[in-house]
Amino acid sequence: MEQGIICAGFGGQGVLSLGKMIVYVAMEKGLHVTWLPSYGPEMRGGTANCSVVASTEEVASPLVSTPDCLIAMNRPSLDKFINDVVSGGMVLINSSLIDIKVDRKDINVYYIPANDLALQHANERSSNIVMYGAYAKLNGNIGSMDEFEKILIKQFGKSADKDKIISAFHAGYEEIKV
Amino acid sequence: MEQGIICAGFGGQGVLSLGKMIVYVAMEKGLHVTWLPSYGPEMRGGTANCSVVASTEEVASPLVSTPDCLIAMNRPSLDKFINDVVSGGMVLINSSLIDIKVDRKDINVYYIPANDLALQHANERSSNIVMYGAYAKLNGNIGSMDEFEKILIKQFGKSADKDKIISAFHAGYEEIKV
Amino acid sequence: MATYHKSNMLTDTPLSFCPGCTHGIAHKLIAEVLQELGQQGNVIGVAPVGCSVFAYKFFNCDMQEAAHGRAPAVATGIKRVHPDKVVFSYQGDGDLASIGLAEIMHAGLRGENITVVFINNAIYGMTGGQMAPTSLIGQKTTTSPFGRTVERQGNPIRMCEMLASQDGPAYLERVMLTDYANVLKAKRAIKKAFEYQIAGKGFSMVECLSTCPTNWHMTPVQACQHIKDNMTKIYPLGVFKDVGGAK
Amino acid sequence: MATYHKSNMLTDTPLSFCPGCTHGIAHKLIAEVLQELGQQGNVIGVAPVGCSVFAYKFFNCDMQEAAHGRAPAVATGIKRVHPDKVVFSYQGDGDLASIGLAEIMHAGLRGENITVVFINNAIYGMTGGQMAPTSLIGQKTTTSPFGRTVERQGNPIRMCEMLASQDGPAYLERVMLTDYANVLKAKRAIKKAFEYQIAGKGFSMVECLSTCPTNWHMTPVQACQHIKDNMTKIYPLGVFKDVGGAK
Amino acid sequence: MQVKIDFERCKGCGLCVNACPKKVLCIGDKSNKGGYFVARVDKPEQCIGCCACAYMCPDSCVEVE
Amino acid sequence: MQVKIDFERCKGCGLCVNACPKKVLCIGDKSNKGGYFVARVDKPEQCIGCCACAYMCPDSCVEVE
Amino acid sequence: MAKKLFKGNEALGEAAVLGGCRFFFGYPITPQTELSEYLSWRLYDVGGTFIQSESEVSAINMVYGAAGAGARALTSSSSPGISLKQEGISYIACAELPCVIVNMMRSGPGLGGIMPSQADYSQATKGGGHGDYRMLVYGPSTIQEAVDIMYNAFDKAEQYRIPVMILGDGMLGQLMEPVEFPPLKQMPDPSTKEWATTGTHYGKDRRIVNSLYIVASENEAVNIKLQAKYDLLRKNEVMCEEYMCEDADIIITAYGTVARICKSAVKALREKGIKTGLIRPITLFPFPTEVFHKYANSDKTKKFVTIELSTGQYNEDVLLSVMGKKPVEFYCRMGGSVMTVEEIVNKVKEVY
Amino acid sequence: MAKKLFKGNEALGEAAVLGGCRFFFGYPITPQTELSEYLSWRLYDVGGTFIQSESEVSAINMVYGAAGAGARALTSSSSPGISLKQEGISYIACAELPCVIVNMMRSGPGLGGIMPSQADYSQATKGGGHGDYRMLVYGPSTIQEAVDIMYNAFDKAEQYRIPVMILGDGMLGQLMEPVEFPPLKQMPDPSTKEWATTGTHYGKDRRIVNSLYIVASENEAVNIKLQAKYDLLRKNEVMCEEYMCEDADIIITAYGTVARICKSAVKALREKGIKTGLIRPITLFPFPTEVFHKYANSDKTKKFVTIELSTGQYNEDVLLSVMGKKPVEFYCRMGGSVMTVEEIVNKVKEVY
Ligand SMILES: Cc1ncc(C[n+]2csc(CCOP(=O)(O)OP(=O)(O)O)c2C)c(N)n1
Ligand SMILES: Cc1ncc(C[n+]2csc(CCOP(=O)(O)OP(=O)(O)O)c2C)c(N)n1
Ligand code: SF4
Ligand code: SF4
Ligand code: SF4
Ligand code: SF4
Repeated sequence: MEQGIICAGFGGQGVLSLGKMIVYVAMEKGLHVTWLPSYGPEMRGGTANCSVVASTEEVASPLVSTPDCLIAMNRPSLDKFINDVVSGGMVLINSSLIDIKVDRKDINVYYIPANDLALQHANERSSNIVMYGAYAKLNGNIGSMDEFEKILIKQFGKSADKDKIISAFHAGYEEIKV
Repeated sequence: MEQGIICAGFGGQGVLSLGKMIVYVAMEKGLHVTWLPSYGPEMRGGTANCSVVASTEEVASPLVSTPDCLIAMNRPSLDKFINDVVSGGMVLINSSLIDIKVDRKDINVYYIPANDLALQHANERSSNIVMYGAYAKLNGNIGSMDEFEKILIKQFGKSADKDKIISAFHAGYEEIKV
Repeated sequence: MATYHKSNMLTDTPLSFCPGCTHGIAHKLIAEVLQELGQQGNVIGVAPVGCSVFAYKFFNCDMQEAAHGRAPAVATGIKRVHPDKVVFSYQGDGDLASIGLAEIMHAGLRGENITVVFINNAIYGMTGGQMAPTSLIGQKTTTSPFGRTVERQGNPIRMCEMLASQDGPAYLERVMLTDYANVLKAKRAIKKAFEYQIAGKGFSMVECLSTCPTNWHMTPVQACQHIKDNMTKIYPLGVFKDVGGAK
Repeated sequence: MATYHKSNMLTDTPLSFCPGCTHGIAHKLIAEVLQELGQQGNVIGVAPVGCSVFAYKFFNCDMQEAAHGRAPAVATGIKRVHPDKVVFSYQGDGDLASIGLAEIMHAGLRGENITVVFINNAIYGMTGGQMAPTSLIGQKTTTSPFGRTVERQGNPIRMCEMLASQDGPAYLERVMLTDYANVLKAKRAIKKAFEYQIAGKGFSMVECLSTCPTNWHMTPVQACQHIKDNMTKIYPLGVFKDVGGAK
Repeated sequence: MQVKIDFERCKGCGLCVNACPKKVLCIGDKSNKGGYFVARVDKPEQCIGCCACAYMCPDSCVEVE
Repeated sequence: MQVKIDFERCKGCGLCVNACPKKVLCIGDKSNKGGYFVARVDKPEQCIGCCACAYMCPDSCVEVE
Repeated sequence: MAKKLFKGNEALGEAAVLGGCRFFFGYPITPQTELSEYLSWRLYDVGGTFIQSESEVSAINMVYGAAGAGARALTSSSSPGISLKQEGISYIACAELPCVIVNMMRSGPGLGGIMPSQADYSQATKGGGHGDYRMLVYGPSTIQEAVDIMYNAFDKAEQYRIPVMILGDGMLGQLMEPVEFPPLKQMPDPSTKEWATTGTHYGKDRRIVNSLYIVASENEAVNIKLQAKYDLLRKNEVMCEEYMCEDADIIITAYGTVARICKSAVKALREKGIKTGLIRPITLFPFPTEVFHKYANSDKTKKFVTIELSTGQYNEDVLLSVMGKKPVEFYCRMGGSVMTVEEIVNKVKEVY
Repeated sequence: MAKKLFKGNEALGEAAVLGGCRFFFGYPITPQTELSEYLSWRLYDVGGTFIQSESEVSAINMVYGAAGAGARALTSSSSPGISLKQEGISYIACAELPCVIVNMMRSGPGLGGIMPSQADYSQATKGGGHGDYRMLVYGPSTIQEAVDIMYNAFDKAEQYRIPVMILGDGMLGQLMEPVEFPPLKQMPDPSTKEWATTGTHYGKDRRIVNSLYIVASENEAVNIKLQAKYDLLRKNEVMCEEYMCEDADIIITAYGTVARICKSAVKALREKGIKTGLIRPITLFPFPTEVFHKYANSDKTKKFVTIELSTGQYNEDVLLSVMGKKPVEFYCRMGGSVMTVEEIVNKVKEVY
């Protein structure tokens, strides 16, 4: 099994830490992982993204050119990567900020109103957590809900907003009906 | 015809200009020439030397490793180069400062008391001119006495010591009995 | 009552700076001054390496992008070729006071007839918040994570003072881009600097205390206040050199 | 009545300087001071690139030969490894004030606890008499053949003044190596500089106005007089910074 | 007097808001393509045309006429 | 007092000669291996032991005892 | 020991500390700045020294001083900054000082971009500075490998008294992978460093760190000594991975992170029935010439395909090793663009 | 025109002026300082500008500025100083600015010595700086040739918008030979330089001199453009002397002043009945690969012998050109020592 993931969005949307949390879950599971950010003078706004690979074998190439899974937090990110997704792959879309529908029929697309759910359960900065929940639901082979939650608690255990964040995670998780 | 010459001595003895004057004579004669100084942080005393090549053909290598002619103005210079002189070559020795005799039998050695003659005819700084005169006498194939003198006049024509310098030249010239 | 329009010496390209970064103010002051002095079609600018590396996209004139710290050398090369053109360099504190210290000082000593706009924001913005030679004592940066101390990281560098210690510079002033009044003062200083160049008086530099809200971890408004409250203690405002009428 | 013997902090190797060059005086003053301070077996020196490039042959202690201008950086590397050892750099004006300007200034700003002996002879000796940043106005050199002018070659650089404009240096003095009385003064300055280092007070530098009879085309005695008559006008002697008892 | 703000250029930094002596401006609740909440002219009638906002805007988004 | 000059080390620069307040030294007429005319103690009896010559000698050739 | 997720730059910093580095001198530049940021606190933890120098030129000369004083000193930069260090590196090589230099290559020339590149290969392996010197150059392809190399780099540097360069690229610096760190190294006794100016010497024993040899014969002797050292490296220090080469018709060759992409391509090609292998030099100087000889002389190997992020700099060494015995095909990307597995697969299919 | 006796360094200065150079920025270093000393008065004579910059780093960046402003700008140095210019050269190459750089090589590494060397060959021809750039590199062997090359160097630099390097050595710089100077060149109209920031542009027409391409695809495009230019050079600019090669059993190859010594050796060897020839590249980049091909493929040629003042830097290009078709023998001296004619004769006899 090898899954290549791209998480992409605006600078402040937490896509890099979203990717990192997925990596941690996969690591706990004993999978081989890599995490590669798009780096650069992105301090000044613009888009950010990272490539994550989780695999049962050693990861040869950390570059994800044809993702099995795309998490798109804003419109430019969706446009940039949608055509690269492998046939049969999955796409998680932040429908709070992306108001179009994907017309590719060979992939599984999920629309998650991440900003809305985040505001509802925690705060505006938690939209990535909502997506993390949605990803968890769809990727039982990477880890169980508990395993995803464990990593979340590790990350935010000491935060005052801990409970809200967990609630945002569950909201994302529940949003996916499979 | 190709002649390789090394002029060598103390920093202040004018060996570089001696070599250069020989070059000018050869140039006037239509010969191909090169002049290569030993350069370096020699500002602070020490020895100086230059390699001169005069040839009827284009000069391939400007480096004189086995001189046809050595002009040695002091003892260290003589010691350094004497064994490199080609068999049948000539060596001009400033006997004012060099009190030994060369024991190689396959070369022609001339002893010229250059400092003494220079002091006698001009000044202490003209020992190189004396040697120039001696060289002129021995190298009619490079130029006649007049041709050598012409170059001298070009160089020192405006000097107050012009006549003395020419006299030193002649002293060197006459010193060689052939 | 007045009116305000974007200067025609700025292109329409959106600036690449973070929200509230006063690099943008410095850019527009230069543009306004050059416009007011009627220098359109008479200017060559030099961009540095730093957050203002894209300055060549923003100034509406001929531009050269220099290697990190070498803008004064590049500007010297340009000015010697076109002595009748206005030549300026725009540099950050890492660029000018760290890697490029020899270049700026020797341009000053040569009395090179150029204008330098020096953005002192006490940090390396472009590379993500490392210590600058101008960082304040106590300032936490990504390479002085416990706060700068004299013992560990040495003293903040004062460029106006350093240049003023030598013959060569014609005009040196330090200003801050923190509020309306001071921005107007800064503009006057920049204008004077260019006027000196046009009059052939030699090297002029305006040091602008400038914010880096992103790497200071402050809001733009807080950042301006920080300059007033803290930076000016180490970097006092004022004119450090002015040859006035003399050449 | 006194006695005089060659210092044991000098090797027996004959110095490589021209006759009458006061580089030699500077060398022996350093050696004498280190001997008097009992620092044999406690010193690391840094030689520059310039006529004193062979300093490593003459000082009777551990030595490193640095790249042109980088002696302060090399000395910094050394001092950080051996903070309890006396570390000094010896540099000419091309080395220190031209190519190595950023290095010396930043060593000063860091308050690097080293001692710098700076030989200002207003010329590039080693390479045969080119203009130095310290060359006087009017001075003819092989690269300012018509005499240095402010317009063409810019202004002489004043290093003590430049360093004194900043926080960091603990002790800065300018002396001249022209005569007995001034040589004794120079020795006191050099001694003080090393004492400050030993006391941990930070960066110290002694600028020595020094002769280059060869490239000034003067006799050694004339050259000393030239310093007194002309160089001191641009480079006044004196203490430019002294933190005294404070650290 | 009329104050205009370039909606797409504005980065919502608030320096104009802070600069205005008459509190004419505020940060609005609409974000532009860059994702920034853009400054808005809240009380145009109070504008005295001092141009403080325009001078302080680093991105040259404010025009005063 | 005795003033000694290292014959081979001396470069004949004359700084010692110039420094001596009592004109004890002069440049001699003998040259060493380096080709330099070496300084010479001309009037040893006049030496007052001030060491000015020794301090001024760049090549540390002068010993005073 | 449990593996930790680490960014390449930071992992290199940690490995340097564990390997005995106590001195860092450097100047920020993307994409390697995290290395210095990490060491800015980590070195204080272990009583070391971190200096953000005024420039890259200064940094390399501080390294010279510290290394000459007997310390384990590190500097790190990326392409333009490494260009500025060339004079200093040449000095260090000639003075035979041990140190470690990291270059996280970004795309050039000039200011260029900050994306991965391998276009400083010739500079690193053939002397970007003046004179006939070499560094011991490693081109790790995973963070674990980079850590292991860095951990031992100072030992190698001191063994041969040579500057060691770790040549990575932006991707290696920015990538995160789980990595296992070796234990903190016991330091060798510093008094065994017979080159070091420790300030304790006086008179005849005194030590000199130097690269000036004004007499040609002396300078030649130094060069002969250096060349002998480089021959020793060629004999003893070559490291190279051979991956599925035994039965391969086509051998891909690449180094660093690019070799990882090539490994994926080898797998993909073999799935398609094309017997492909990979030669991945780990040391770039000394170059694994013998490995290439072996396959160039083998009847099995039909062709080589060089893959790199520069326009043939690495390929020159491949060509010099294969020496016309087999065709060498070439594919590269430039300017920060990185090839995909598919591109490599297609290239191999095209020349198959 | 009568020939004048000129020192190599000064002749290069004069030829630069005659060839249109009006701006010099440089820093003294032996053995090339006479070049700048000469220009310090000569350029004033012709209304040009001479600046002794504060360092080599500054010099190359002044050249960048002046070249970008449309001028014919020159800088000159020797090995350590050239190392310091590497970043700047990479910038100039990427910004596609025309300029001329002289390197009078001295022996290294480090501070080394000041005697002749050829150990900056790789640095000059393969990019001592970062990134995939090249210069047009000439290796003249006589002063007359150096003059002729310098005279046209700015034309070439502007034609291709490329930095041109004249790679000499201490011997070439210090040597005096009679030389004939061409006439003062009529300058091309500066307004034809479409790259130049002359300060007269405003708005859409404005010109930008730049080497920053933050988007990888744009940076790759720049690199592709550069590579195309280098291919053009390979096609059009190769210069090479073939001396008595036609019937030669053994072909010596060398460049620069070393090739002169080799010429003497060829004559001496032929006198001894050993049919020897000489291939002497005049351009080092582009390298005269085709010339080597011709003889490598000829039945007549038995062997090549490379002679150089470095440890095989030049020989690498020879090997890459001969590509194993004939044996290539090698002889070098290092550290400022120069081989004699006899040494070369002996080497050839030994391998004959
Ligand atoms: C030779 C070189 N070294 C380092 C860098 C990396 N670098 C880019 S910008 C920068 C510092 C910028 O800081 P500053 O000059 O203060 O400008 P700011 O970004 O704060 O405006 C550095 C170190 C580089 N591009 N080139
Ligand atoms: C990088 C580099 N540039 C230039 C040189 C050549 N060089 C050697 S010494 C010197 C100048 C020396 O002048 P200064 O520092 O004033 O010392 P002095 O010789 O006058 O004592 C120069 C330019 C060099 N060795 N290395
Ligand atoms: S990082 Fe700082 S200096 Fe750079 S643009 Fe952002 S706020 Fe301005
Ligand atoms: S050249 Fe000048 S500075 Fe150098 S040793 Fe001679 S006199 Fe002294
Ligand atoms: S100052 Fe400019 S960018 Fe900032 S909020 Fe106001 S209009 Fe927008
Ligand atoms: S000062 Fe020294 S070197 Fe000079 S003449 Fe006197 S003894 Fe000789």
